[in-house]
Amino acid sequence: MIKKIIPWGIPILLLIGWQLFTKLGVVSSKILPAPTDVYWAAVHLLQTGELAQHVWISLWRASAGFLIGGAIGFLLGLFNGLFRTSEMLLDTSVQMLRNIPHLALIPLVILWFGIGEEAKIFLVALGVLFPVYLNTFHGIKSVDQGLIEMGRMYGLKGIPLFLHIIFPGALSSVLVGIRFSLGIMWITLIVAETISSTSGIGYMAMNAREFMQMDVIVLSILLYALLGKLSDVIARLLERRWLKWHPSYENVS
Amino acid sequence: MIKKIIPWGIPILLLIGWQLFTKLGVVSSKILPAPTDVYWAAVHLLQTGELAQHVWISLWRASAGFLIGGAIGFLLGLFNGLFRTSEMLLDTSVQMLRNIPHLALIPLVILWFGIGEEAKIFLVALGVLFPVYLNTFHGIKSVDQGLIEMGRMYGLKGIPLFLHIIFPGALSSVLVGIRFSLGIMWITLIVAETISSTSGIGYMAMNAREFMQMDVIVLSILLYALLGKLSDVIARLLERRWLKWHPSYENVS
Amino acid sequence: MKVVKTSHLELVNLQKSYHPTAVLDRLNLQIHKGEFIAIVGKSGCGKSTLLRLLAGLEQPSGGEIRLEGKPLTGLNREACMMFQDGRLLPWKRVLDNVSLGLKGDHREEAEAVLRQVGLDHKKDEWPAKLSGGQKQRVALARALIHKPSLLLLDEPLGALDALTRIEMQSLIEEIWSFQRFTSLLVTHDVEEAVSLADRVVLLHEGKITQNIPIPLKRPRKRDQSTFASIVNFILEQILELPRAAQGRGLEEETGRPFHAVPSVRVSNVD
Amino acid sequence: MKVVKTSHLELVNLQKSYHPTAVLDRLNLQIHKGEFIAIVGKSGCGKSTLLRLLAGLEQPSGGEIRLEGKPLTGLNREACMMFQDGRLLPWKRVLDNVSLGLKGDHREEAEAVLRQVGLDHKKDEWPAKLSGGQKQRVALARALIHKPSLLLLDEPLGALDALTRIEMQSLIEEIWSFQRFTSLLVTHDVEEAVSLADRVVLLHEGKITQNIPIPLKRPRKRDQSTFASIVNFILEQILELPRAAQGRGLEEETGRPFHAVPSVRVSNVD
Amino acid sequence: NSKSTSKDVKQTVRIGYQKNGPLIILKNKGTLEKKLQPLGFSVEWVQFQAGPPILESLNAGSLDFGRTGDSPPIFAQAAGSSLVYTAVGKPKSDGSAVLVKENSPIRTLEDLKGKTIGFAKGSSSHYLLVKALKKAGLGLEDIKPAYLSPGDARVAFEQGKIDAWVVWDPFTADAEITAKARILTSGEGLATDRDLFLASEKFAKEHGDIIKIIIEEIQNVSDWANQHPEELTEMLSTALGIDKASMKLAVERREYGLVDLDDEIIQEQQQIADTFYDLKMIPKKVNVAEQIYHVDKKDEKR
Ligand SMILES: Nc1ncnc2c1ncn2[C@@H]1O[C@H](COP(=O)(O)OP(=O)(O)OP(=O)(O)O)[C@@H](O)[C@H]1O
Ligand SMILES: Nc1ncnc2c1ncn2[C@@H]1O[C@H](COP(=O)(O)OP(=O)(O)OP(=O)(O)O)[C@@H](O)[C@H]1O
Ligand SMILES: [Mg+2]
Ligand SMILES: [Mg+2]
Repeated sequence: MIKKIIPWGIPILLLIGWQLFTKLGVVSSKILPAPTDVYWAAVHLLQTGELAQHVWISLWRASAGFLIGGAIGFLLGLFNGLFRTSEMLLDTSVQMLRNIPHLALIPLVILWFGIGEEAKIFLVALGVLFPVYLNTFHGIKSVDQGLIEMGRMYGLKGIPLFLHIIFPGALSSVLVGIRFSLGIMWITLIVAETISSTSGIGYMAMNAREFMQMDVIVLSILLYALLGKLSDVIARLLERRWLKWHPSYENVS
Repeated sequence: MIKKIIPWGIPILLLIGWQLFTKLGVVSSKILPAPTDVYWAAVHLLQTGELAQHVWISLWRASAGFLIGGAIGFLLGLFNGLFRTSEMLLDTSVQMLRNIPHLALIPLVILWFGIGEEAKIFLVALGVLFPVYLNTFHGIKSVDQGLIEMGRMYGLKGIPLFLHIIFPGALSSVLVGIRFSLGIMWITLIVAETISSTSGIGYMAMNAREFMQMDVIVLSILLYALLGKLSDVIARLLERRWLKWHPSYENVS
Repeated sequence: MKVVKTSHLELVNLQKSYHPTAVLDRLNLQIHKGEFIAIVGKSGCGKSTLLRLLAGLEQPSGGEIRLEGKPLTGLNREACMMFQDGRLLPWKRVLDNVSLGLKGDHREEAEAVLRQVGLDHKKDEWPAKLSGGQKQRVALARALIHKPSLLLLDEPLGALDALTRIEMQSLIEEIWSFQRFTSLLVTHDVEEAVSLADRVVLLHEGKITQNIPIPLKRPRKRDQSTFASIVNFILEQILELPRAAQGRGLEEETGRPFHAVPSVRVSNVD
Repeated sequence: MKVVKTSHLELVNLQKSYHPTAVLDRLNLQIHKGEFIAIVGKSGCGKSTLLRLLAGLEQPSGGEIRLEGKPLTGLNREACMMFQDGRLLPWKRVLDNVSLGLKGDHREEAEAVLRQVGLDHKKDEWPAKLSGGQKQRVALARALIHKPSLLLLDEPLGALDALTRIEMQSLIEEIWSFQRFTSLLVTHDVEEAVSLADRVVLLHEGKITQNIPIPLKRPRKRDQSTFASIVNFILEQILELPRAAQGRGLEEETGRPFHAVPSVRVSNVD
Repeated sequence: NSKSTSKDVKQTVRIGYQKNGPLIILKNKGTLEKKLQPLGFSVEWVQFQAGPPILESLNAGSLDFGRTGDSPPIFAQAAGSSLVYTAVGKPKSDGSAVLVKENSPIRTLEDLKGKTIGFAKGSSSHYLLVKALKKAGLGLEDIKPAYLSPGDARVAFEQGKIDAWVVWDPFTADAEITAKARILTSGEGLATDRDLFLASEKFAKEHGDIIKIIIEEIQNVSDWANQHPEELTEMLSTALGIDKASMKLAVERREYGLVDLDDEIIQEQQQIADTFYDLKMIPKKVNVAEQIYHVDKKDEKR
């Protein structure tokens, strides 16, 4: 029981400190609203149904982009990890693309995809692709060569070799990539949703930023934090399920 | 020799295709400038010394932020990977912070750090922190427990245990984190350099976007790609140097 | 007077070197179909390397391996190897480790072979929870269930106690005599070599220095006097080698008479 | 008539179970300072578990271990263990693996011990490039250089050929007789146990079923007749156990006379 | 011009709007849709945070029509974008201002020398600041610029990270009312800060009739807005999330409506362009007159 509470200790302490800080008037509440103000903003947005709508549409964009980008990143990582030729051909290009900021790309994205949903999903997919790629690639590269040899000796090749040996061996690293890309997913969305949006958490946050609705800004930050925790919990559940053979993950709570 | 060229095959092919594409007028050069136009823009910016100045100041911000954020992320990852209590206390908080987009944070950053260099360096540090953290944490968690046991048996504890066993065991994963964070570093900079900047590549890119200077936009994208490749080359050199015992990294070119 | 048998495997001037040092130096050996060969030799003399070459996991630096007359290139699909270090998949339970690579449902078969190696009660454990010898027996079970036409065993019983060891030896012999695959067994236990093999090959400094047929009937009994004298003869060879072979070529070895066990014909490197 | 020696280690009702199954069941044993104990037993009987308990790497489920009278909690800082699976650091070259954990400059010492295990020519190799037996010898070298007051060896010579094995045995004996640390050696080779140990402890189904002092003088010769008869006696005990111990408690074992080697006094579990 | 009149072909006109200005009023009133429906046109409203991305989208062909402030089109023109000016709003210089804190020692424009001043780069405030400084005999090089979007600048302003802030309504009004800001100078006599309505050249060429209707409707909602300040205040303060009191002030000091795109207006816009050229913010001189699309004269031409 107590173990379930401890991880929340620091967030809760911060919250209390913040409430005191603002209510004592150290900064103007116009600039940094108190948690209670944020709470009321949330209640208000919930009642009008706006919040649910924003979260919902963002979730849709996020998952579409995540699935596309994650799949491509995973496959690329796979091929480049498995085949030297493909690594030689593609790795340099991927590494070059990796560093291009989404924000700088927006003009080109508008050119290619217009200003509709495709553009947003493309950006999310692009953002998600690289962490998945990099960690898959690394995971596959570090699978014990001895085990692969063994599998080949026992008649595994192609897909069975991959399913039984390479994938499970790379899994813990792939999961790190997924975990990270779940974060990048939300971060990208805020950029994607600045392209001509009227909905989504990113829109909500950026709009609030333009019009300095500090309570909404803080609300959206908290929302991101919660979503972060949520995707982390999911990733951990997967880890617990898939890595139960691994002594280090055995007792992860 | 040929092996050195192949990785550049796709980028070069793209470049040629793009030049043909634009010069044949399939897209108007107002929308997408030809590589040669971009080249001239680069030459122009180089001659005025602007480009060097932008790159230089960005490099400075990037490295300051990278060092600070990388160090914090590494230490956090270390402690959370090594000590259950610290993991319990901090991991949830870090995972929550991880997902907050920089863009949404800008109002708060201005609140805390003002509009000077500190704000920019803080943002870069924040961006760099998480990939380093996550991969260090994962790396340490996946160090072979048997080797740690062995080390303790042979009288290692504390820092020597870390230096001789835990760190080398986690290194390949840490390097993935560093590689990734080098990318995030540039990506964050474009956001950081929208806060009241008059210099830096991010400023150059966003400024070009506001003023629709497509040649400069494309130039900055290329610049990011090159910087990406550069940091990748550095990471690979480190890998070759530090992981030469690892059969999978042995023949990496 | 040699009986003409089909030659399953043939090593022709086989060489392997890891950059500066030569590990195997122009080996020549013929192995017949269904034959059981034991390979003995000092630690680091190249036994595992030889098996890896036969499995096609390494490419020779010179010479070649002929598999039914055809030179071996790439992985040897007929072979199955039990590695010196076990190599169980940590993410598969014992039973799944054993049935790895089998097509179709082989659950019962896998359970049966696990029972034979005495580990049916561990079938749902993770490998990380097994003892050293248990891991080795799982690896052995996995090699035995595969019914290859060439079985390569690299010190399969190194971590087992005397009793379990003898049980496993009879298991291997039983399965072999039933299926008649060609077998190569690397072992450091000369008794084991003599009790299982048709021929014992002695590897020393990259060369085959002895190639001793074991003419004993099966099942072999360790308390037979011939058994003991063959074991002693081979041990002597091994113990003598460091002094004997130094500076001396293989040619000089060739004519050496077999004093200790006169009833046993010795064919040297063929 | 027992000579009163300082008792270095004492197991008192030591128990260890991995969730459903009990591995070690109320062990009692006294080990004197400087004594050399060999532990034999079937694969999976808990030998490694016992060593891990003594090293403080596992905590007992019941009973306790007393180290010079004080109960052991946490890591045993006096002990040094050679693990069954070697555990070389893949990122350190052989020499650095050997000198791991030593304070100060021990390069020469490490080179000397590597020479003793016959691996000075491999001192700058990565462990991944060593053969199975070479890895084991590096791990042995590492354990021997540390000069602990309690040395735990878990099948240190399992992957070695007969000749190298004997060389390593004399090396261990030599270093032990010089430094007089307390030694526990797990082995599946009864001859090895008899040639090295002051006492051989037989573990079976979680209990100590035999505790046999070896009264032979050192250096021991394998061709002595007493040597052979002790080995045979122990082997017999092991071979008989599966039948004999089933359903029978330790109490019934206690009174068993030692037929095969009458000149040897047997003290059972003390 | 048969294309736009044929009723069987379903077509859409894509309009980019921001959360302030007449277009959002037009969207909320829903009158444009009614007017265009008989012509076989439907309307797609696309919201943007700022002017430049609207022009970006116009240029890329993702939009047909949009509104921005006075400066962004100049940059677009300098970049060779093929857009045309179709209509111009009335001046709203009362709402644009240089703000300082109530108790700030800055009393005159001359006091701005050496101070840190926040404004959005390339926006109408940028131009206003240049003009204000010029009036005091200063140049941009005499102050420390802090390029910030309105929301970020507000935080910096309240925290005292910038000494002065150049911004437009409703930010000006909100700062005056809730952040104790003092107007150092408004845009009066310095810059007009008009709304500009732009269309892509292609759309203007093909669908002049549609543009004409849109502009008529903008004029209509502007008239409505001028007559119904309370309703407008209500509408905008919900849309922007800004205090009603602030919004009221902003609404009251602004007059909605369009003016003729005559030579005087073109000259005014050309002056902004030349100022930015002199500041080296655009690489080449632009000629505003080249890109003017005259709705009314169009029928006569054909
Ligand atoms: N971590 C663990 N979790 C569960 N069971 C374990 C664990 N470690 C060992 N065991 C079980 O405990 C028993 C004793 O293991 P141990 O490693 O001590 O055997 P051993 O005597 O060293 O055998 P061997 O000679 O084969 O190495 C085995 O049955 C093993 O499966
Ligand atoms: N990948 C490698 N790179 C370099 N040298 C190697 C490599 N693999 C093996 N060697 C060397 O080749 C020699 C033979 O190794 P091998 O593993 O075949 O020995 P072995 O006969 O199996 O010994 P053991 O009985 O100890 O297992 C050893 O000296 C070893 O150090
Ligand atoms: Mg070997
Ligand atoms: Mg063991």
